[in-house]
Amino acid sequence: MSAMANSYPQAPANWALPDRGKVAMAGLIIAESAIFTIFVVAYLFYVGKSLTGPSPREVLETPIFYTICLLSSSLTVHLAAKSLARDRVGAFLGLWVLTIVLGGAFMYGTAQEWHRLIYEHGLTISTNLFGTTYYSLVGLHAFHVTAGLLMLSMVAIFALVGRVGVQHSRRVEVLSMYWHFVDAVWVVVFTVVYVVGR
Amino acid sequence: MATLLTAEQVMESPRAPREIEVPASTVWPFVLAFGFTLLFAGLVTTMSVSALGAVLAVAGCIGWFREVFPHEHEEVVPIVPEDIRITTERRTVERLPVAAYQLRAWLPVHTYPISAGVKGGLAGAVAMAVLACAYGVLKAGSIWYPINLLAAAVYAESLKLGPAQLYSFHADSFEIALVLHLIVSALVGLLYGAMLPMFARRPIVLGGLIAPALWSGLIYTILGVVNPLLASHIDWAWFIASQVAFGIVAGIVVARQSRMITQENLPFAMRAGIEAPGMIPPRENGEDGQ
Amino acid sequence: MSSNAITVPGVQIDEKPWVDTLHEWVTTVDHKRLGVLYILYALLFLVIAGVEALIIRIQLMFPHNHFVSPEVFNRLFTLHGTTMVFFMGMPILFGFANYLVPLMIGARDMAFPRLNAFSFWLSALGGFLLYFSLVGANGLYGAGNAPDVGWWAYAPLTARAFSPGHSTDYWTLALLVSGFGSIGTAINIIATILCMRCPGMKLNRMPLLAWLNLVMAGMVLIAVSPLTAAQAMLLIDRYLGGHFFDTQAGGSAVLWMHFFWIFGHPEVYILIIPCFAFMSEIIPVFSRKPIFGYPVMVAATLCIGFVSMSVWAHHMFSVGMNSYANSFFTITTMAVGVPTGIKIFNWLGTMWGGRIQFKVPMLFCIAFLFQFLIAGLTGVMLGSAAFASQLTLSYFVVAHFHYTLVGGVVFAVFAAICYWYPKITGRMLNETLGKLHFWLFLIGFHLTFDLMHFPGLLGMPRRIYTYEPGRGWNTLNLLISIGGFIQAIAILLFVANLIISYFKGAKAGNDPWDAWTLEWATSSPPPAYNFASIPVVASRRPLWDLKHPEDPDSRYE
Amino acid sequence: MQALRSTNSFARGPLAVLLSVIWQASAVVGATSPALSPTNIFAPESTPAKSIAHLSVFVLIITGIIFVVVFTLLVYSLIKFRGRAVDAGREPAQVFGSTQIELAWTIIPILIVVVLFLATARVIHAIQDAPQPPSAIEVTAIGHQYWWEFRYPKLGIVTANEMHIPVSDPENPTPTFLTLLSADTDHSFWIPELAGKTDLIPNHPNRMWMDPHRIGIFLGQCAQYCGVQHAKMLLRVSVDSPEDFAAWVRSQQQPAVQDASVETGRRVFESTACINCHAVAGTNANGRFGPDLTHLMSRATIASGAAPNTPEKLRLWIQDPNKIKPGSLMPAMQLSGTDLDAVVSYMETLR
Ligand code: HEA
Ligand code: HEA
Ligand code: HEC
Ligand code: CUA
Ligand SMILES: [Cu+2]
Repeated sequence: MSAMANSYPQAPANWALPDRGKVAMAGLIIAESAIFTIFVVAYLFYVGKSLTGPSPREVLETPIFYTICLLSSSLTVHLAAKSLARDRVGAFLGLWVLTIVLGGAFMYGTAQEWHRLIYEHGLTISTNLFGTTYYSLVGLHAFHVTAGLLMLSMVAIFALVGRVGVQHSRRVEVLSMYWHFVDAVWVVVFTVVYVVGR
Repeated sequence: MATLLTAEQVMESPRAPREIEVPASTVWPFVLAFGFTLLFAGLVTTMSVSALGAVLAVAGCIGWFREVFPHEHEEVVPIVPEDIRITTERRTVERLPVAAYQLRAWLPVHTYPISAGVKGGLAGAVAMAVLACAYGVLKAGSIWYPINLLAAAVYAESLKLGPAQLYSFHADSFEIALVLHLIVSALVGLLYGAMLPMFARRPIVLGGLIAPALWSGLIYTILGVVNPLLASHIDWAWFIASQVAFGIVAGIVVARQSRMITQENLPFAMRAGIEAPGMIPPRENGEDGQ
Repeated sequence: MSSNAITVPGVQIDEKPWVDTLHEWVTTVDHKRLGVLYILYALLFLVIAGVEALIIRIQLMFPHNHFVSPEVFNRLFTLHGTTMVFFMGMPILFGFANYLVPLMIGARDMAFPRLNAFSFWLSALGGFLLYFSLVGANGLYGAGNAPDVGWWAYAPLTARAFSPGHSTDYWTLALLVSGFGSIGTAINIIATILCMRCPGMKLNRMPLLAWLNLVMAGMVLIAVSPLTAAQAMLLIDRYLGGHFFDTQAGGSAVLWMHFFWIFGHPEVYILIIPCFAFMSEIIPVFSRKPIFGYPVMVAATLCIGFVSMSVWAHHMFSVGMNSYANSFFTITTMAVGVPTGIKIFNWLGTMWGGRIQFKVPMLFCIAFLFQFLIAGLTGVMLGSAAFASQLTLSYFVVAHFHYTLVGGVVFAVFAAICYWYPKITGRMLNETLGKLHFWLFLIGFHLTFDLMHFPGLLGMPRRIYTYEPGRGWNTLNLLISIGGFIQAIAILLFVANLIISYFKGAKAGNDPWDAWTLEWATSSPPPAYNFASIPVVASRRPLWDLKHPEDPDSRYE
Repeated sequence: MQALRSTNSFARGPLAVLLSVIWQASAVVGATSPALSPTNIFAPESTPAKSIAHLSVFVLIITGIIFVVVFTLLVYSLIKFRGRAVDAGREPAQVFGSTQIELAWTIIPILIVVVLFLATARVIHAIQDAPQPPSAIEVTAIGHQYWWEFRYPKLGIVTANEMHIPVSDPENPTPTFLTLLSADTDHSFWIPELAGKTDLIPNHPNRMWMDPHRIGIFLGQCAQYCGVQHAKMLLRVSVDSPEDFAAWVRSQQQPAVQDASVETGRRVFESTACINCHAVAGTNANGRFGPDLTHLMSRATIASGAAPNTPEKLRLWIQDPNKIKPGSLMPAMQLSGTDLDAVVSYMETLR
């Protein structure tokens, strides 16, 4: 018993640990990257192996404009998070909504492309290997963008009714990490589908 | 030094809390998980199960969200005073026998840097290669002969070389033989570096004769499987000589690297670099460690 | 002493109406309760899948036996393998991680308690979904709609053409659901270890258990996700008419193999690394010495984690890869033996010069060391691609992996249960029953799985519901089956011990083993808040420091 | 052996007894004699199987040595460092580690691994990359759910379940090279005494070879799980003398025997669905879903080894294949008793 310290223990002065929200988001991103990697590998593996048409060269058009939309939304979300950290809620809200608009535009682009492929070229997920891999990979990404948009919108709604303040800045940053990830994945998907895959 | 408080001390300490907040129980994660599972289960049963799952999942999400927003829902648990004894019956702690003057926590201070072993190994590699090539030139009439034989360990193409081609230069065989020779030599050198101080009595005898003899015996038994081409062409006298050359050169180079304590009166624990508490009076700044 | 009933099954719970108790357990977000839930649920599945194994063994006792039909046999080994790996192995290890990690790093809870509950329920409901296949559609007759494609579900056997109905879908969906749970838990473990350590608990002071679970969780993120992706593709094939693994439309059967084993191999290390963690905590305590070579142990674990990501195709040595691929996977596979060997040697180094106490947990650890050594060496034989072309797909493989999974994982889990049972329940396990359990299980294990190597060497393929007489397999198979029943008796004893000791066991006190890590510095069972005051540590063995204030470790670190 | 002695001195505990029993038992059984089983991987009869067995013994010895060393260390420390009553109240010396020792037990295994790898890599290369000599026999083996199809493209032969190949004389080698294909799911071709196994995978042609050194029947079976009747997808390889093989080839190249006495049976056969799935050369039966029946009677077993090729079994089979091989993909054809007898008699003329 003599071993017991007899004063209330003092934490080491510089005891700082990473933010758990960010660590968790990093973990999620690692897991998601692994999922995307598998889909990308499958896509690349099957490039040119379809037994029937249509082939990517015949039907794909490069979505430059929508890509720019999505990539620039990374910038706006970053600026928005920064504004919130500096307690400039107005700027935050503006940039945040802009992000959602840019992301929405991207989704519109994807929807349009799918519509064109399905109704003009008759390419569906069961047409051939290209259809299967294309819709899966792009669809998986689109799913992530949609999920991101839902979360962004929720924050936007809370912000609109004035319930978001500087104290939420950490959570908003975690969300923006996710959005950056979705953008980064698009760079890969874009390269694979529209550059390498053709 | 670790510190833990008994409950009474906690109670007495003015800054210590009397009660602690822990996350409150909630059913929503369960509801969400259940809904999520039903969503999928619908695929193997009927769609209405999926529909129910979707409803539950949405409810779960909302419930969960309200659990953490605007602030996390916690409940208060009072601290139950308790007497935690952290003590042991085993009061005596034995010590490793160490040399009287070595009053250190880390034993010993002098060991070879890892690089010493590698250097020795590489030096030995050169010595060995020189001898092997000498053998090639003197006995077989071609410096490429031993190199092609060595490469056959990995490279099945070399196995197909006819007797005549064994004497000529093959770039691929040469590269493979070189890489193999360097890697194995560096590893063996590292091993010498680690072991010599443990068996300090006669490093050169150990490294130069005993180890090569063991090694040659080992090679003798397994060569037929590992490198049948070499096995059928080998000249064991020269082979052992080159092993010994390796060992001696490596041993000398390692032993030269740093003047280490080779007194044989040191106990094995010290020669092996065992890390253990020393016999010292406490250091002044022992409290903060590191 | 500890008279605490706020947490974990305690005397006072009995006084509440059972609905309240149930409600408490379903809504709990306490890491200790979730840990216990994980463990109990996994033990339930151990018995279920064990009974499946027993039926398999009855069927294989004699050549041309007719105990079950081929269809049922195929369902049984699929369910047995899937359950043991996903609903026994992973959950029980997650359970211990949940229970122990926060206690050992001096935290009050996991980083995300609600996510923790969510993940647990996903894993659990995934298991129930799998077993619902038995009663789904065709009802109980002939094992209903249970999956019958083996636990790797190789394409194209899983394609609609060869597997009509929903049996394969049950398999896919159950793993998908529990896979999300695993990923959630892994994220939680990582966040807990990185962000919730008590003051002074630097990374290089964490108990090895925390370190190894960190590595395990990292591997779950990288390995389980590919499985999830592959399952999603299979679903796309089966429900949306995709062609990923449809060999009729140019899809590739080999691609599935790669995807599955990119998950499957790391998975086996996900199962064994937490067991290494148990060894690294229990062996030192019963040898009365600190772990030998702590930094090397950490490095070796990381190394195993890394290398094991690049060995997956050693499960595919008969698939017809070219000789370079086969050689590559041979060297990487064997390379894993090096860091694993380092771990074994370090445990031996820990025991060397100690005072070994042969308590039940230690007995299981010793058996683990012995058996894992053999298991690893048969692994190395399987890793030699040429040798493997004879061994693969035979009972030799089955023997190898039961040696790792039963001789390794199950023995380690028993060690862990016996070691931490006093902490979890506040009662000691009965030592006599424990020893009996140990020896019976050891004998049953060796009778079953030692002998199982030989039919493999004599040409017996795995996954066959019956076999021809006259191939030298008969006696061996009979003995193997008997061994299985001895194991069953041992496990019955164990379950009995768990129950009896819970009510009748001696009070444990907070520190029955005279151990050195933080979980022993709070009462047994620990209160909801774990520690009345958050501990501060200055070395790897905080309790050693307290017990030997004149000679603390902190002085040497 | 060292391990044995140390276990004997540890004979106090049941552990020791158990361990030495296991050790001795495995030594006995490990010395597997060829008589033990017709599918023993340590009784190789062809070059690939021999080089594998050779390598296997080498790997077994190395791993055996590792086992003995580590096991001895384990038992030694258990005995030497077991806790004693006199030590109560004392802790042993606290040792944290040693870099040098760690280095030693890292490098030695690395060297062992290098050796094992080198030995393996060469055997892989020698087996997998062996060139095909012009004298080789070519066979295409096609895996079907629960039966094997063998085609000899150069010889114009199609047969099922029982493969005939010539013995290969080292002076004048006539190895057999197999192309492995699958018609449905994965299978694996395994004759343990002739070669390691190789899978048959749809869309993924594989290759393997064997050069049997002895005449005889070699057994094996499908090793890759392929569905309900994976267990009864047995393989028989008949290694014939060059003369026998030539005779077999000649007889297989003939069209089906036309025997007037079984005309009714033939008519029943040709007018039922049999011909959708089975081929009989020289008739209108040319299905490929089931085994070629042209020379059915030249085979010793039916349904890939599920039953001996006797009239009773054949009758039972055609009446209800599920009685012999539940889950087989041949349907019960519901023939009337007389038709059944007629068809069976017809089958019996297909030599
Ligand atoms: C806990 C689970 C676990 C663990 C830890 C391991 C560990 C290892 N496994 Fe095993 N394995 C499985 C579970 C496991 N395995 C399962 C479930 C399957 C089959 C799945 C299925 O088909 O259904 C399988 C299948 C499997 C195969 C494929 C067989 C086949 O189907 O053809 C191979 C092939 O290489 C293999 C190899 C290894 C190796 C080399 C190790 C190594 O990690 C072992 C390392 C340990 C040692 C080597 C011993 C200690 C080391 C020393 C004492 C140092 C000195 C040693 C040397 C220098 C060699 N395993
Ligand atoms: C952690 C994983 C794990 C564990 C613990 C086990 C444990 C056991 N396994 Fe299993 N096994 C696998 C993982 C595991 N297995 C995997 C992955 C496969 C491959 C599947 C595939 O090919 O797809 C496999 C396949 C497999 C096969 C091969 C099937 C085949 O290829 O045809 C066999 C055959 O003997 C077998 C047997 C056993 C036995 C006898 C046990 C015993 O150790 C079980 C002991 C437990 C009990 C016996 C339960 C205790 C019961 C009670 C307390 C109740 C008492 C009740 C009665 C007596 C009725 N297993
Ligand atoms: C739907 C396809 C189908 C039909 C129709 C069919 N068979 Fe078969 N048959 C098979 C298949 C598939 C096998 C191989 C079964 C196995 O070994 O698993 C087989 C095997 C056989 C065998 C054994 C061949 C061998 O080499 O082992 C015989 C004999 C046979 N069938 C005769 C008949 C006769 C006679 C009929 C008609 C009365 C018939 N079959 C109709 C598919 C069919
Ligand atoms: Cu064909 Cu198994
Ligand atoms: Cu593996």
